[in-house]
Amino acid sequence: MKSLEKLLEEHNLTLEEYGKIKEILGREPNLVELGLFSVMWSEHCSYKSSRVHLAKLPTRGKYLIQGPGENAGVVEAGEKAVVFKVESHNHPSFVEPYQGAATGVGGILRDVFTMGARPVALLDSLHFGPLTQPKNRAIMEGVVSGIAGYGNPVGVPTVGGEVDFEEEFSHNPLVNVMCVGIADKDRIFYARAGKPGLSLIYAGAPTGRDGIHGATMASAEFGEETEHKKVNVQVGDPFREKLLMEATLEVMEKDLIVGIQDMGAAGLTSSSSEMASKSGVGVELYLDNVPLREEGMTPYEILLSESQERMLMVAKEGKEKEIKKIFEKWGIDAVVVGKTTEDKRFRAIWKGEVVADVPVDALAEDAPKYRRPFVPPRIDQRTDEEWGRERDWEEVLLKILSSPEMASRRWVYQQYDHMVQTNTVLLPGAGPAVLKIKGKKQAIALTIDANPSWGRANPKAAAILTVAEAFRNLATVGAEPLGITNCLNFGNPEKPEIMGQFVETVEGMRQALEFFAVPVTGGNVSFYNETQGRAIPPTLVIGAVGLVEDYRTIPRPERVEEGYGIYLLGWEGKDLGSSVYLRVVLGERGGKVPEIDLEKERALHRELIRLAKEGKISYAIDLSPGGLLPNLAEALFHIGKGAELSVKTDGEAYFLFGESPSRAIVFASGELETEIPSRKIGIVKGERLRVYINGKKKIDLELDELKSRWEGVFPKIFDH
Amino acid sequence: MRAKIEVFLKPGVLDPQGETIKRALHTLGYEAIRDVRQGKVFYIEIEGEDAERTIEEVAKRVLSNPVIEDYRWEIEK
Amino acid sequence: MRAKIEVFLKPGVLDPQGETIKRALHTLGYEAIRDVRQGKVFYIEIEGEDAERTIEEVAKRVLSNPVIEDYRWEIEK
Amino acid sequence: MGNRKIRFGVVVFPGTNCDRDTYHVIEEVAGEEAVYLWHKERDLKGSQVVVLPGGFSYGDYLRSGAIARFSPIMEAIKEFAERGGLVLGICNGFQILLEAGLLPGAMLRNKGLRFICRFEELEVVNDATPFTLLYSKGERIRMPIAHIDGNYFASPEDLSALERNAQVVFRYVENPNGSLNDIAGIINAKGNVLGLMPHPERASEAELGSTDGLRMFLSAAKFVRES
Ligand SMILES: Nc1ncnc2c1ncn2[C@@H]1O[C@H](COP(=O)(O)OP(=O)(O)O)[C@@H](O)[C@H]1O
Ligand SMILES: [Mg+2]
Repeated sequence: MKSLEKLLEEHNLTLEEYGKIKEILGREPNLVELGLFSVMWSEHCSYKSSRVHLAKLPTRGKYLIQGPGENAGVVEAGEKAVVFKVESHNHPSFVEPYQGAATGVGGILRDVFTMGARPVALLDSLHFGPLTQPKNRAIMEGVVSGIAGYGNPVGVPTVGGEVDFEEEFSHNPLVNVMCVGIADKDRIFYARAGKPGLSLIYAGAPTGRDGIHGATMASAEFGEETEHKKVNVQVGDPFREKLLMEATLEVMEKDLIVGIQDMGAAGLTSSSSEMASKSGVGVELYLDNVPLREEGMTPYEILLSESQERMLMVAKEGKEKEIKKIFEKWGIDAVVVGKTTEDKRFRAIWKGEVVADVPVDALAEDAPKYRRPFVPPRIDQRTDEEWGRERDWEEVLLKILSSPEMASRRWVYQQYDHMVQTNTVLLPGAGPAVLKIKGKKQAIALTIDANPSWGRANPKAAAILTVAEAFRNLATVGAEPLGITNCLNFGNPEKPEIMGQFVETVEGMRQALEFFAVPVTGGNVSFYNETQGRAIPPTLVIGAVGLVEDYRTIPRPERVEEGYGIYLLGWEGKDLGSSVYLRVVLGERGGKVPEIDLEKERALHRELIRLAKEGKISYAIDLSPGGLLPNLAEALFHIGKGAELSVKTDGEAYFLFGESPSRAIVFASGELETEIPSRKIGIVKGERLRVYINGKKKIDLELDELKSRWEGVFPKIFDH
Repeated sequence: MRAKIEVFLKPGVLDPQGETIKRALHTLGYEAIRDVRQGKVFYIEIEGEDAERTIEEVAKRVLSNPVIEDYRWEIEK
Repeated sequence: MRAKIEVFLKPGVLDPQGETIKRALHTLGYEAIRDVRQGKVFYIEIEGEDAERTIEEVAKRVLSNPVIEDYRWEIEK
Repeated sequence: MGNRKIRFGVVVFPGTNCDRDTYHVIEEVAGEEAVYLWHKERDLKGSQVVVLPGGFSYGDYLRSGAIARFSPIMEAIKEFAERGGLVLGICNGFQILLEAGLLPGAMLRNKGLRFICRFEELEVVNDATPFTLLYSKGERIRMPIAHIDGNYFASPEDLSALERNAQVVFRYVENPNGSLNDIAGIINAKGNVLGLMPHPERASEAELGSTDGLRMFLSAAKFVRES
């Protein structure tokens, strides 16, 4: 027999937690039961460190249909419902980049179609270590092809995302994937078990030993040992996922089920116990009925397996046959593996014996909640006159555009099928993704944003800035935000400094969302993103969904013509701290993050939305990381024309490369009248980018040359 | 010299391709087929003294993914 | 019974995967490697009398595409 | 009878993922009639044009199109093609037609080994097929590609036959994947079975960036209507 200590360590449970389990059961748990508690009480499944803080986030809004607590959130978008969520797959992607990222896509897709929505889009937020290291290149290459390798066959376009590089991610990359689906408002499905006596139907891939303890793995740091142990990697099967999706949607359309949940982390255990607990019933599982892929699997393994592409449904009375028939048509196995019961127990039966028998609420609800101690993070307030010194701006621009930080992401998104389903009105690159809803003039605008370099300097301000940036991004196509989803990526929450970062980030997100009156509809928390004690910078990933009233009139680069005016809207500041400029050009990290005034920020969004709706502007871009000049250059690449800028400023570096928020650049044919500060800074002209500052010519470069440098960065790194 | 390197999935690792091919073969009436697993094979022409060491190294470092795959190789001639 | 079927590109058919691997290996300093060709290998468990005929048929009809590929197989045990 | 709708059969294999897009374009944009054809069926439901849409039939496992070609529906499609019926294979549909031997050649992995999704410029090489009546020879058109196995290969004999008989219908202006002779689309010798890697259904609505693909559906409908 193993010592209790060893057993608990393997199950990532503390002695106190073990005590609580004994108290609940009134006896010692057997090994299977210990396994159940271990996964269900893991950080990943129970949110034990984050719950008390997440509860502060605003979850009401005028478009909200379903907030946190289900597989995905739901908002109203015109006549339809939009279902969306973001999920992390950081640890698996570090262990095996291709499969880790691929199965991450699979998991988030299931979260969305489980709700009755047809997935229409994927977005990915990716954070890697610097590409100067071969290992980081291999991870990025694997992750990108993994997302492509899963999303493309399933036929859901990957329409947006971001890639970012920071040293800390060398030891712990982040792979966050968001999925968006469209459903009928009155046809949303929930993780419910209904009443006692209903059949539980298992559909999808047979169960193997994949990812046993995946949830507990995601709830512990990587030490040297874990990295070598390379626990059972889950392999994705996008083909089966596609069939599972079609069959599930068909079963839903025919109204044959009471509730449904995907078998993600903690597999059969979490899906069955969570559905039952929510509906105040129990479950009895017949493990002998579970389709198995491997010989000799134990009840412990069957209950904890995280094999992919599996669903658990609660059938409407007497509909079992019909359900099976639909799955059979799609070539998917579907079998009854249990039933709901009166007694609120979670009971598993194997070879005629009860192998686990615990109160179902104890698994799903009674996980400990921790108010972990925290200390406020150190805020980086540094500024330096030296940052603003004048330099050769041509050289600087070239350097920034040909850095991985600002380079064209085409190498990435061209590997993703971003056009399948024929809704993609605005292709990747030019702004937020815009997807039309078939048969309607409305469209949804989607964006995913994070800024770990701000997070490192000031977690709370970073959260506010990130939310603002996401909504600013939506406003450039005239879209109002309907709701957000988010992923909180942090180090080890048992460390007070990390917990401090977390608390501040959530608080920043809360403030910003309350200000904008936009709800959180769900999200994900990923802790323990550290290896050998080195944590990632706090990284809040915001996935935002907005509504476009009429996709035919959105501002877009194709509308811009020679001679159009270029206007800078909003409020200028002197913000070079924690900027791309600082990192790429001066080789410095950190520094005071930009100041933001949310009133001004909102005024800018309103103005952008008004100008877009009234057709006053042809194209708009928000000023995000990189600052004015690199972002303007990118806009010109999309437009395919040069420009002549002529500006007066007393701080060239700040003006050209500063990252002050609450600003946007718009292109308009006539004179532009605005209700917020704006100034004309140039016109669209010729094939060169010329910049005159205070009357002196500072930049004069051929646009094509700039563009090919900008586009060539990733191909040069990855395609030799 | 000519070497052949086979790279195959570790036992227990899911092989969606093999699975799908097996099912297709059953539909085509090849019911006697119990299992299909798919792997890769590399045929390498190599020169020099150190060929065996190089092949072992390349098989291990480059051609296989130790997380999910095993390999074996032989010199053919 | 266990059969192994190898499917490989015909001589003369360009192999983009093999080419890329060869280039990558050269970059990594394995200059001694002259050529790399990539193929597929299928490990098949099969029962019954007729195994050899089935394997030949399956290899020819299903597992390989005669326009670009050849195959060979052996019974392993 | 001139304005009677033409019925397009849109084939659905397990893993096909452009069936709905193709159906949408035929019905909503081209204004013709579309019906789905399930891979297990043998009945073409009176289709006058059969379209094999894009996607990943059977996950593209083994080889793209290799398993789909054994489907019952393919037997019906072969007969239909032999009788002169119009068959259009798009992307994975093209790969299936190659595997099924309805068109010559085979697909290899893209030269760069990566999946490529982007608009490509194509040259219309043959404007005399039922699918290209509404294009003109030498015209440059824009359509998206989205594939990883689109590197067209044929034996030297097949290739020269294709060129000799004007069976090359579309060529890439800039070859994205290594295809021999820049081939993007070919037709059979009889002139009724067309396969192409680019996606005409993704280039059928102005707001998606091009309407050059719509003419392919309209052309096939016109051909049927007038014959
Ligand atoms: N950062 C977050 N903000 C808001 N809600 C969150 C956040 N993280 C998790 N949630 C919500 O907590 C609930 C529990 O997550 P769940 O979906 O059960 O976990 P899993 O990530 O394993 O699918 C979900 O409703 C989820 O949306
Ligand atoms: Mg879930």
